Amino acid sequence: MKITQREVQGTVVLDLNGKLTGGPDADTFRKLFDGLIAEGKKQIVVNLEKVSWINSTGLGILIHNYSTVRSAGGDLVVIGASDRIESILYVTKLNLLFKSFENEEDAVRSFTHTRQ
Amino acid sequence: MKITQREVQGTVVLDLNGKLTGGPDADTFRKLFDGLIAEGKKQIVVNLEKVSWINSTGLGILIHNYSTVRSAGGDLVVIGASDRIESILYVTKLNLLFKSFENEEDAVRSFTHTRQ
Amino acid sequence: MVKTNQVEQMTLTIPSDLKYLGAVDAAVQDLARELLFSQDAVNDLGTALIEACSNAIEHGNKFSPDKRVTISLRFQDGTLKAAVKDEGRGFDFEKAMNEDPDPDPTSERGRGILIMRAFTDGLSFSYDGGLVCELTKLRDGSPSPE
Amino acid sequence: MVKTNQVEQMTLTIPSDLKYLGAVDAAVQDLARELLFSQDAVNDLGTALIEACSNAIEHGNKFSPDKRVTISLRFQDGTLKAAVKDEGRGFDFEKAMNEDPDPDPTSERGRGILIMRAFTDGLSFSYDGGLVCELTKLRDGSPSPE
Ligand SMILES: Nc1ncnc2c1ncn2[C@@H]1O[C@H](COP(=O)(O)OP(=O)(O)O)[C@@H](O)[C@H]1O
Ligand SMILES: Nc1ncnc2c1ncn2[C@@H]1O[C@H](COP(=O)(O)OP(=O)(O)O)[C@@H](O)[C@H]1O
Repeated sequence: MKITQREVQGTVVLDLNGKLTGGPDADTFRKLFDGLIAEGKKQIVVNLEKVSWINSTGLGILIHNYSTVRSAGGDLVVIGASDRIESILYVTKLNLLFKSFENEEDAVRSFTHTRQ
Repeated sequence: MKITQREVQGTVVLDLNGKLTGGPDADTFRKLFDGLIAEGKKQIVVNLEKVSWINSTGLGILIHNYSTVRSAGGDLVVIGASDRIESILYVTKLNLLFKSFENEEDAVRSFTHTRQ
Repeated sequence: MVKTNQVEQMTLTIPSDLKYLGAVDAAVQDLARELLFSQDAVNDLGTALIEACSNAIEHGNKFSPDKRVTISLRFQDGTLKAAVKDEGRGFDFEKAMNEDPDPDPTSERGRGILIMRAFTDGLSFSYDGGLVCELTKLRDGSPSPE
Repeated sequence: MVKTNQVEQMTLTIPSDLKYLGAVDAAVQDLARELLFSQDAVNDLGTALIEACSNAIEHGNKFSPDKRVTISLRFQDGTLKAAVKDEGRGFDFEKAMNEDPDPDPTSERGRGILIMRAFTDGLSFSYDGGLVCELTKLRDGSPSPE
């Protein structure tokens, strides 16, 4: 899995590309989050548009990072989830945990609103 | 493979959907062509946009139908070939046999020009 | 055309490496589409199968490079059965099947069986020199979740 | 990351039915992408492999429902080797490999070997209880045709 980091109006957007499973990728992803928190960046959008699929270990990684961000007083939201991924989030009730937005603007705006 | 037949300015456009291999599909495809020729329809555009791949037996079917149409004084051209299919046509030199157009307009126009 | 009563079987064998899961997913998806399953059913089957293979690689074979996972796909009478077999010691699947999933929404594990169940029409385990996880998907089965 | 000298092998077994070719193509494409082959190389490999499997089903097994085709994919040192084995009687492949392709552009057959050669870095045949057609594709090989 490849991860690209961008910043949009003070919000960090992580573009994921590939498949979200356990293994070595998981560690990279975790360390990236720890780094962001250390820098005080805790409004995070995870872009799943180019993630073809995810397994339950991959969900675990997302949840781990979600918990890290929340403990630091921030939030993690997802965008670009395919129908396939949406239905996994629904079945596991993770749609109740992290918000899923259709597009980047809405996701970034959700943080701006929180700040006001 | 699914085949849908349309008519655009006196030219028959066949939209293929699926994989072009031998087997039962080949017969359907052949009979369709025989029917078209019998009706005097011999300007034919084969749309490969939704054909994910083709094997050499599939090429054989295209060539067979090409020959049928040519013997009847008509022509067969292809549109929408993916990079993958284009390179097969190139390697087998079939790009010298049937013309390949980028879009439907150009393909249909090629027939209109011939008529003038 | 699919003839009734004809058994169609395809088998895949992969190393205990998550990198092969995409190939398994791609193969089962193409096959199920070819067998005229709906796109939703195709996605569901891929999701459940990836889960079963992940468990086989992780819990069954413990990522051992010497152990392999075998996936058999059988289609008959409108039903696709996918059996995933590993070379591990198995587990108390009777117990696991009857347990409620962990109610803690931030728990990082324990959603595999839930997912396999939700996205198929049948899930069963057995042991035969390795754990066998069998998933059943009906072509004209219940609509997929959501 | 792919370690040098590590052999990675995936095996697929399919019935003598063209409907399974899409699954084989999808699987090898996903695997080759995972092994960091370029998209062009991935397409080329799929094209050549479909050709080898078509011949195995058609000429080797003659579409017999009792016979199967086995595809082994092995990756080592930047090279992917795909071996396609059928249960047929084989053919005079020495002769076929040395023959020029039919120069008649409207001939409806005889382009399989040409295609397999053009889209791989190596093609060889052998006989071992069935015909084995082996295709070699280098990750950093020659650019694909066109
Ligand atoms: N193939 C297997 N071999 C051995 N144990 C398994 C296997 N599949 C599942 N298990 C056991 O069942 C438990 C629950 O599995 P699951 O619901 O998929 O959650 P998770 O994989 O996240 O732990 C696993 O933690 C493991 O102990
Ligand atoms: N697996 C095989 N078993 C037996 N004969 C084969 C096999 N593959 C190829 N052949 C023989 O080689 C010939 C040339 O093959 P090919 O170039 O693929 O063209 P085509 O399949 O269109 O005839 C075939 O006609 C067949 O006689």
